[in-house]
Amino acid sequence: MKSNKRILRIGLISLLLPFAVWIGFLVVIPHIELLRLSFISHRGNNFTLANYANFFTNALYRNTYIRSAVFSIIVTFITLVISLPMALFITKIAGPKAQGILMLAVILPFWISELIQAFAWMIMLRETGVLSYLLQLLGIIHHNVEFLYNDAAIMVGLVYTSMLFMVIPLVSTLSTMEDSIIEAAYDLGGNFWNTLFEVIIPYSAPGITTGSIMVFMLSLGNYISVTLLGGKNSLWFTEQIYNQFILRFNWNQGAAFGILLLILSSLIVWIGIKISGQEIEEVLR
Amino acid sequence: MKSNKRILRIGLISLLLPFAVWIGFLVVIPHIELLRLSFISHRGNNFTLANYANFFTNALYRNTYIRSAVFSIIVTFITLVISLPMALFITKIAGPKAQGILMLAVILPFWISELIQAFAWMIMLRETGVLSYLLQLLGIIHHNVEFLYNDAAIMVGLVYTSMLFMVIPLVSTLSTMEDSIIEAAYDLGGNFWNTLFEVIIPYSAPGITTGSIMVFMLSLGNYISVTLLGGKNSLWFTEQIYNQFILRFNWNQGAAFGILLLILSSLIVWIGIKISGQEIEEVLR
Amino acid sequence: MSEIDVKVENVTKKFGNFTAVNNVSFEVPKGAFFSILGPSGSGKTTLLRMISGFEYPDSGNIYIGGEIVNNLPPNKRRTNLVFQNLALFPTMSVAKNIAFGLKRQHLSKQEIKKKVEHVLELVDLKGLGDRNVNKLSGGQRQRVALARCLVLEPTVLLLDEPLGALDLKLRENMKLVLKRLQARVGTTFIYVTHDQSEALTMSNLVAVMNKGKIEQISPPLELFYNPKTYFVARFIGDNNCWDGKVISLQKDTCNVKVGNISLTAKMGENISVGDEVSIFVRPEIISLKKGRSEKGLNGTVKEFVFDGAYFRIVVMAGTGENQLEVKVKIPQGEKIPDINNGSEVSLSWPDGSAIAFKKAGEIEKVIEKELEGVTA
Amino acid sequence: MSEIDVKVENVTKKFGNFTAVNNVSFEVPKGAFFSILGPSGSGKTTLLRMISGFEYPDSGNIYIGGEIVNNLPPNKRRTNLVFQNLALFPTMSVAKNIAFGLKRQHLSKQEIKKKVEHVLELVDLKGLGDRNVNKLSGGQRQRVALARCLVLEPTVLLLDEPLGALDLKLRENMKLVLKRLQARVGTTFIYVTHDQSEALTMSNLVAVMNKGKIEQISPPLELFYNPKTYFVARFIGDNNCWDGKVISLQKDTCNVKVGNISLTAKMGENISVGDEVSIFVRPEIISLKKGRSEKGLNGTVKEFVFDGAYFRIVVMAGTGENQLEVKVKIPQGEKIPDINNGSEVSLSWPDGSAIAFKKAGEIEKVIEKELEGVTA
Repeated sequence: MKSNKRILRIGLISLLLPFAVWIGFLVVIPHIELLRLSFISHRGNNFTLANYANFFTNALYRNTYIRSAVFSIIVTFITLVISLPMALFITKIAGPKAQGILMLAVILPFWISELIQAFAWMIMLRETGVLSYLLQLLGIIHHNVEFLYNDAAIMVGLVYTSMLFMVIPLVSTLSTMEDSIIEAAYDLGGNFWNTLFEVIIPYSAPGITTGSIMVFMLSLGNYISVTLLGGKNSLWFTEQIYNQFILRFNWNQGAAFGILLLILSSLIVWIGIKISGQEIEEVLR
Repeated sequence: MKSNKRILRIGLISLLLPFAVWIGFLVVIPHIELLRLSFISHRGNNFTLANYANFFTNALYRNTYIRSAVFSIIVTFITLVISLPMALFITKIAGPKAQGILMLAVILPFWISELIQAFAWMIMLRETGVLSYLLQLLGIIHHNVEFLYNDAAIMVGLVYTSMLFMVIPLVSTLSTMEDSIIEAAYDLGGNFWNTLFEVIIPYSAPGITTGSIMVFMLSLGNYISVTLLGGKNSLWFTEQIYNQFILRFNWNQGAAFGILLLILSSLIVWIGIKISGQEIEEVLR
Repeated sequence: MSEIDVKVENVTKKFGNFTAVNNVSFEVPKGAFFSILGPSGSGKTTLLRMISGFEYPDSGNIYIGGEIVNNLPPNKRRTNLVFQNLALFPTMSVAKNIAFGLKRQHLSKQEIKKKVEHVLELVDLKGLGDRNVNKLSGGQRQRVALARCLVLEPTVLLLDEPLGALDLKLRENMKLVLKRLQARVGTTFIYVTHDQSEALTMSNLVAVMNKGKIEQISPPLELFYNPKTYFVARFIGDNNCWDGKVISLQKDTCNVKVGNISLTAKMGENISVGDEVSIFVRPEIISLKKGRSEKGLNGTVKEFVFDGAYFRIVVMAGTGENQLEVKVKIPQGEKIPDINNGSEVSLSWPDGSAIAFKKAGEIEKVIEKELEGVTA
Repeated sequence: MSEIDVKVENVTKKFGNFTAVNNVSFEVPKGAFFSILGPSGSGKTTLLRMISGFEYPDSGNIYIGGEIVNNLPPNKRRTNLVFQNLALFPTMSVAKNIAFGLKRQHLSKQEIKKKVEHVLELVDLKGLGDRNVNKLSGGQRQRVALARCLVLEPTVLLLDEPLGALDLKLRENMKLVLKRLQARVGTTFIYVTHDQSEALTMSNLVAVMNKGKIEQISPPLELFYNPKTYFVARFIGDNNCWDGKVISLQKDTCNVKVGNISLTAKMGENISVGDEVSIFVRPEIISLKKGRSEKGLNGTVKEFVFDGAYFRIVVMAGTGENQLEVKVKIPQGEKIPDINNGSEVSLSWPDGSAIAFKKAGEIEKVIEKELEGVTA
């Protein structure tokens, strides 16, 4: 019985209508155009499947595609394993003050432009950087070592930039969990691990799914951190798309790659949701 | 009386300790190093203020800096004006089904990599693109017009990519508002505008603040959408930072610019919070 | 009390296939404290929302102060509603909450201030005008919600279970506050509740609602002693209800075979020999004596509980398989015979205090559901 | 009932500067239904949490089944707690909720299944094992929470206001369910509540708590008729409380000047001439007659309310400025004299049913706060 409708309707419709049109225009048309372009040959204006065929015949493209997906899944998993205890700590243990500080630490990467973050990481990991210096001080390595431009650097950067998007859904799910549920598990004879795996993780399932989708999407679609930390040969699929659009001016090929990336991410998210046994509607909430 | 502490403490500390160290290491050290580097001259290793002096003596840097801030504020405001009615519609009028679809429309830009979005926009706005074509069909313009590479294109792109971050905090604030509060305003004689300005907007203040901070930060720190849609002369401050790091290999100058951007964003957010009369702690929740 | 403030005439409201309010008519006299009492889902809230203007009737008319208001929106009606959850504006002070409605009437600042001060005094909140409403206690918040409506001097004040969120002790207190306030300001109150004690304590008139229809409109005591329908007899108070078959009829009374016991009861409606009926006897009216007697109903004590106000005693009367469960309530101040679980007792009640209605199985289910807390 | 299941010995617990539980001692006999009754903030929940192991006492000892358990964590104690909000595991079915504790005891799957089936039958939920707990009604959820604890066969079952979240009718019903269940299984129950009707209905023994201390431990009826302290007299039931000054003493009784009326009352504690005392008389025990009489207390009816169980009558007795407000409750079954607001009536009560305690102003505040719902 949403009788708000009547109250708000007249005012809202007058405000919403132009925006609704605009949003439809913004969301739908550019992507239809992207799809159309992907079926047109680069030179000439005729219909072709060549842009997609190129992908399947070129091993570099295929491998980059798979590599990006696998790495993004790994990044998502690492982020989850780090974020769950953090979220648990923030919601169930920390006092209000510690809560604020911890949330601040989580939000900080967001405060700072991804670009600057990536540069800060580069400063840290380069051959003459802090990490190399510290490890030499500790005697673990004996000359300057380049920690930049490898897969580990990419992963660290991705986990760091996307952690916020895992912690926030987890915090918001876990903060709806009454403390007494954990106490009840304890009272009925459970220990930490029982409680974690049988009570807390099932309860946070919606937060885990939402967070995982966001982190996966952000990682797969990342360009800045990946190219800056991974170097020119980071072999990330977004880099291939960028190259087609900007370096080769082959927008049609780029559009096809864009559509392929979209299919990949949708497919993996769909599988993830199926495995976790949740409804898409629940995840959207 | 957080007696959860006792239950979860032992297990959590064993999990959290390495991560806590790691997070401290990740968050603090790279940015201290960024700060240190900004006070060191590019050639030679001595302390200098030259990197900052360069900023104040060069009008291009100064203007870009101010321009980025002003544009980001405008983008934030536009995003707010669009997002508030949307959030209101989603939380107070739409049925569960429409709610899902609307949230999906809002989340869609997030689903698709920012890079691909930007390319889709380029396809749309370029001289031979859809917009130019449509306007010619309607007889508004009479030859191909380039809509790309101008300030409006940057703004549209930024509003589009960051809307999600305004809508979500607004939806989460407004969904805690009981419907009967709107009904009460109506019952006591209020109309749509009274209710909006005296009841709904004050209620959504925390969401507005959170959303505005996020959108402002994202806009000011954006690189991909700005450079792709605005072209090489988009005059965004992140572009200057990128140029210093990547094109000129002057990391020290880049670090100084990074610190300046950080100061700018912190300052404006701080002013914004003061004006809205909220506590930083509230915003973090 | 002869002037009519609210008149509801053959009003029906459907939601899809569900008929929430089914052809309801009644009148509320000026200055009355009128309660609508019913289980959840009986349509009482929908009825109230139609009077306040949040829902419009599908058919029938609603008059307020003599004028038809069927499709008038709430902000144009001279009614105000106190919401179940109060719906105070959480970002405003007490005074601003109260002034919100006055501002819509384009009064001067001084006038608004004067009226706010006056109503704050009326509800005993003098000096709390600048307090934020979230800083108030439950009872104070309640009174702000009342003040916010009363300051607009509505023709009718509507209240939608406003005490539902309060805890027991505070609720007892607020009942008296509300009743006294209504007596003082003289505004007509329409009060919706599922709690009979609220309705009975405060009202001049109670309308009992069930499944979208009004079953009976009476002063509180009459609902107790002269229920007009099976539902009212079953719903009001924790009544004894025994099912049996009519054997013979007298002028106003009938003889009913319940198990292997024969009882005499007043007829609550038209009844024929052979009908399946239920007999109702109030537990408060039954007297209990230790030991057997020839005149009364003999039985054994099964349960004996003291709840602070009453001794609640359950007696199994009769013999064999068809024993009758009789609830007896003896008020705390009276002398209790020296009995225990298993004691033999004899029960009796005044002539004419047992009443019979035809059995209605479906109503039983409504009440069972209520007890199971399905809606909670 | 002579064996002791729980013994609390000089237990104190502080939170910072606030002493939540102050040197409390008591014993709970095996198989008892023991209630701890007190206003919010009286320390009753802290006491319960110390018995269950969620808080550890600062000093003193807690024995369960004869052993000291002061610092034993909850998962090692043979106590189980039914939480106020039930705290069912929302992602599990009914059967899995119940099996959670059993799994921790490393029983075989068959054994677990058998025990779950058995306890489901005990709490009347047979066949609902596979239902998700969110799909249950309020009363059913309540019973799952009980079953989950009972299946572990604890030495003591602890209950922390488990009926607080239910609505009125369901609560009445659950009180009886709980009492019957306890009688059947024979487990010792310790029940914490601020609702006296719950405590009085169900318990064998009630401990009244105030400000971290236990004021009185008695069977329910004794709390009513033999309160040992000012607080108990004031807190239990809606008692009349009149302040006055002691003029003279007899053996067990004292004469007290209340306004310009002189009353005789039993002494509840040591009292001297000149002390400021309060006299308590239960509203239920006062008889009311129409018209004036020489022996009784004469007055005028100020308020006359029927609440479904009682007629609540407020009488202003005496004359002039120092009028006495007397609350009278006449149960619904009795004959009501034909009175109205303004009628002259005379009041009387049996000798020895008035009791005097020294005045304690601070306690007054505790109870006022309770009525204002500050904690709600």
